[in-house]
Amino acid sequence: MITNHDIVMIGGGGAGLRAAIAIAETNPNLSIAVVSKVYPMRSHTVAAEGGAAAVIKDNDSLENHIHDTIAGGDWMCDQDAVEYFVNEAPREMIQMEHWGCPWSREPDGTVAVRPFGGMNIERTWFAADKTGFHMLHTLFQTSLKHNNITRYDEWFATKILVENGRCQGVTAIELRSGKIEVIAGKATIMCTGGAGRIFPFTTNGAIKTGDGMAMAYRAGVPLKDMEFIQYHPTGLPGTGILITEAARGEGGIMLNKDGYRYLQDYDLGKPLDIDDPSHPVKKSMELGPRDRLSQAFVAEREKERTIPSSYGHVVHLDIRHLGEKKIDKKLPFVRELSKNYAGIDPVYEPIPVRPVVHYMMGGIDTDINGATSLPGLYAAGECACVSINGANRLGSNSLTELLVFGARTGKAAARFALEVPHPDKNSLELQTADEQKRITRNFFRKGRGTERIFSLRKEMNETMETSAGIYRSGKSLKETCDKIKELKDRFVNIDLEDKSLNFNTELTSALELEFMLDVAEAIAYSALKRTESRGSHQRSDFPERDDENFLKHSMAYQTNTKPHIDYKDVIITKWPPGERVYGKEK
Amino acid sequence: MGKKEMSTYHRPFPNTWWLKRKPYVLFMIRELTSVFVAGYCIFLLVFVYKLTQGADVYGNFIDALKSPSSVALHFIALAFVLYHTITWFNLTPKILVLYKGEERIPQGLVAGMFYAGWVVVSVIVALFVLGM
Amino acid sequence: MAKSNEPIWWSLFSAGGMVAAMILPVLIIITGILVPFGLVDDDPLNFERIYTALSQSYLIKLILFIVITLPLFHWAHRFRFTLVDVGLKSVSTLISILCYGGAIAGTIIAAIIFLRI
Amino acid sequence: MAETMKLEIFRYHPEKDNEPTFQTYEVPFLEDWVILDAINYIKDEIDGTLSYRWSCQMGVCGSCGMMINGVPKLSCAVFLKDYYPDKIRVEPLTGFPVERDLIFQMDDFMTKLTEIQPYIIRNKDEEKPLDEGEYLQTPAELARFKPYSMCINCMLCYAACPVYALDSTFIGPAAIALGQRYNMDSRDHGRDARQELIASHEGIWECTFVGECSAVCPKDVDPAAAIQRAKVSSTIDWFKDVLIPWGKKK
Ligand SMILES: Cc1cc2nc3c(=O)[nH]c(=O)nc-3n(C[C@H](O)[C@H](O)[C@H](O)COP(=O)(O)OP(=O)(O)OC[C@H]3O[C@@H](n4cnc5c(N)ncnc54)[C@H](O)[C@@H]3O)c2cc1C
Ligand code: SF4
Ligand code: F3S
Ligand code: FES
Repeated sequence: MITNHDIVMIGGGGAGLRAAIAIAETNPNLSIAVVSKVYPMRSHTVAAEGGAAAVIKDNDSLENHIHDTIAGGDWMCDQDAVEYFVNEAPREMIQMEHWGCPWSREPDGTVAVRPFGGMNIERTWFAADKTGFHMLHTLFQTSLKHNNITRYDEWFATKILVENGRCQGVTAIELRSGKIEVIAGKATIMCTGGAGRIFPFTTNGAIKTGDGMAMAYRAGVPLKDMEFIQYHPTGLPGTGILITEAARGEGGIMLNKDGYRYLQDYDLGKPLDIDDPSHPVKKSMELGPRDRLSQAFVAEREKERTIPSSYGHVVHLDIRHLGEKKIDKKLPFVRELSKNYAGIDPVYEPIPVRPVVHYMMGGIDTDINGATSLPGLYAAGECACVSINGANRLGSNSLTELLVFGARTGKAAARFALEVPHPDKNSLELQTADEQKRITRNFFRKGRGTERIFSLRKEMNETMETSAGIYRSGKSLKETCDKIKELKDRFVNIDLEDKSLNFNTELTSALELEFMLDVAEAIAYSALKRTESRGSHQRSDFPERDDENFLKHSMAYQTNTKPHIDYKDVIITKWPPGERVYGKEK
Repeated sequence: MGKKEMSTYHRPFPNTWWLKRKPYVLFMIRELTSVFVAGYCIFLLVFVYKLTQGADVYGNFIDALKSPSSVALHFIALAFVLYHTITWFNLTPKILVLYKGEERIPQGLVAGMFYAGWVVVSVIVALFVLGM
Repeated sequence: MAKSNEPIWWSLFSAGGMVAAMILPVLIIITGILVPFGLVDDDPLNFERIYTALSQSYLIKLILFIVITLPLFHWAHRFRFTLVDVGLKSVSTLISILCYGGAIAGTIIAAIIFLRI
Repeated sequence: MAETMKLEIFRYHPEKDNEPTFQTYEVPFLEDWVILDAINYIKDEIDGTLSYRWSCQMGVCGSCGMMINGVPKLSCAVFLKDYYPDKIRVEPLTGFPVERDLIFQMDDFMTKLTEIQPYIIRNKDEEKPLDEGEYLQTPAELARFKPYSMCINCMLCYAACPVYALDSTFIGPAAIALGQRYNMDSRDHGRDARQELIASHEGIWECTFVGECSAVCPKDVDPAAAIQRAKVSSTIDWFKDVLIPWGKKK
């Protein structure tokens, strides 16, 4: 079976839906498909809490936002992309407002903004502390208005189809029936989100397994800057559930086992008293960027000033001084989550937290239009790397990125779709038959072996945590490269207990594991080759930033053996590399 | 959307569903209070009818109120009607969702208003029927 | 989608429910406990007293009429759905006719009786 | 293994079974495990053929609704310790056809959600250009619809509503609450458009106010209240129409 559309979105999260609506609005005659392995409103955008950045208030300026973003990214951002992003952000956020997003408001009815880490002024729009949830549902519900959007809910894409030198769609499994079909499109946009599940301890949901990155990688498209992985400094131990940065934006403080605000020891400025009207000071202390805060945790741990818990060491995030009323109004979800999953009420007790894998700065290499090196293939959202996040994303830039580049990529893909001929039906069907055979051969043949998905996944998680954590070293990265090779070899012997078609979640877990191994490989090799420290990539054996050799994007290409790592210049327009300063400005 | 109908399993939903969980049982009791409400209204109607039949007939009727069966029926009816009253007032805040600025007026307060009104009305009715 | 006539039944149901909740308990206490057990002075329900009250005041008559008839509609609506909920959906039209018909009949009878006072 | 616990799980496989069966698994008992952790343990370590939905593990994606001892719950938000040491019975949400094991089919809801038009509808001439900025909305105006916007589409309310189980033509709690969410938004003019469905028999009038939808809702959306309030406003509409027919618009 083959179904034809003009544009196919793989992913129904924030990026995919924004792209779909952008196309539907610009050209109601185009047929749009949104393919998603879960119902769109289950996409992990739903979990984002803190907010989305865009300049809207008079005391702020675009220039400020640009500078914060570039410095936050340790000068690894492409500056043309950042400039476009910051300029377009307010429009996109207002568009969300017009679609009904329940932004929190000031008494006069204008949207409210809050401070966020690494930003020099409050510019983060929020809907209490369920911003991603409200944005995703607003987008999803708005998409229902357009009847030229066809949804493929619970369809799992497995492969990008390339024919005649261009991407012509994907093969996908309809989960309920188990059948494999072609969803053909003149243009295809990957919006499959991040890959946090490669790591054992992450804020990411079960679906964030890097599928789109791996599919593009296999289709010959490079993955860019994969070594940059963001640890969020405040996750709940055990579950990895995120306690949003907004908790610190509202004035929460970080304490070590002695109740000391240890961040002052790490070049992040001097603490102000919590009663001081100027607390919290932007871009200082608790409002420093995430990479620096997570690194500070590791240092505290080494000094044995952290607090042991049943899930490793923690520090305390204290928001008690905000008082019950403010917590309930601005951070109700933080309270709900702490009560349910940590068994403490943050109104009365500090919250135990530790750094947790949160976000992939890298992803499918695209230009400023979201186009990849493969004609007809586009990417947007967390799976893509345009790159505005550089070596360290600033909190609350990502949700805005979904909108800005979701829309732009959607429009670019639509233009492309209007120019190319229809898909090559026959060869796509042949390719699908091959994919069908591959899956049957790899997973359904009897007596393949004895490897279990679970144990391979666990070993992958462990090796990634040891080598690609907050601090890395050449030695451990090399071991991990070998380990991943080994796991890939062993993957061939994986044996599924479930040989059936309908909703075979064991099969999808296996396919996801296969995707993750590819992405993990790209991460480990890119990290190994980058012999400098920058942003979230900290090499204990190369502690300095090295602009001369590494002010460049890493580009990982898949080959038959190990990945090939190449480099591409960072686009610098007006903001030459400088020192990242926190806690000292002004 | 190309979604083929496939064999799904439809679980039976027995007509005795309301016995399966306590909230459902309570719901059913709440619904059945209406029978006692109507029953008592018919009693009132008979009461008025007897009034139109003259003092003797009416007098016999009032005497019959003292019979144990009448008293027993009244007690049962009272239990159900009180259950009706309580559940009814407790649900009022779901219908009357009131705000003061940003804050929702607490549900207990809304229900409380009805309870207070109930007391007042009851006293007035009692005074009116019994006294004056 | 046909415009529904439920609002009429639902508002009668609600009004009846409110009247029943507010007024019936105290009346039951009077006719079922206070009077039979002689807990009140004299005999408040004596013929003279009640008859004069009703025959001389249209207002009292009207109030009593409403107290009797509205709860009938409360019953009709609730009971109709109770029957549907326990699985009689297939005969729901018949149920509606019987329930609301019953309440209307009760109202007409009440009207006739009240007019005779 | 120290302490353990038993889970009795509903199994149904469309290719093989005509009738569902129950399968009992023994899992370790851990103080801080939610039921979803136990089910993931089964999938990973005991039986790879068990199918169910989950993702966020933090009660916000709405995938993991199941009947836990007959009560609809988010399996990532209830703890084993609340049931220990008794056996826990896990079934797919009631009221929906079962696709496989704990996976129920929610196509019906998706259709209804679309029909209720859950998006801002504005009078043609009143759309404000983006350059003119946001629509003003005071915190008080926001508070009016905010609770109804918290719905995660988890379907627990449908599973709790006997009216829906008896007759799936009923639009049901969450869809109506989402309709009301937009009706009460100060930026919206779409009430009349939505009213046709909401005020129909299948809309609000089938609801007998069982109220369990609100009792099980994990996000305090209170769909029962949304429905009853819609009954009031639809009734007001109806009387306006009947009593002052000349006042009708259009
Ligand atoms: C807990 C948490 C809190 C966060 N808070 C913030 C915040 O406050 N501010 C901020 O700016 N950012 C935040 N982020 C980051 C941000 O939320 C994410 O980067 C962003 O939501 C990613 O959106 P997306 O559309 O790219 O992907 P997702 O929302 O993850 O969507 C991916 C989509 O792809 C589909 N998909 C994936 N693989 C396949 C496949 N093989 N076949 C078919 N479909 C597939 C999925 O079904 C899904 O629909 C947070 C992230 C997390 C995890
Ligand atoms: S109303 Fe509540 S129970 Fe129903 S789907 Fe929404 S969140 Fe779930
Ligand atoms: S449980 Fe069902 S009957 Fe109404 S109040 Fe809720 S929808
Ligand atoms: S897994 Fe997302 S709500 Fe339970």
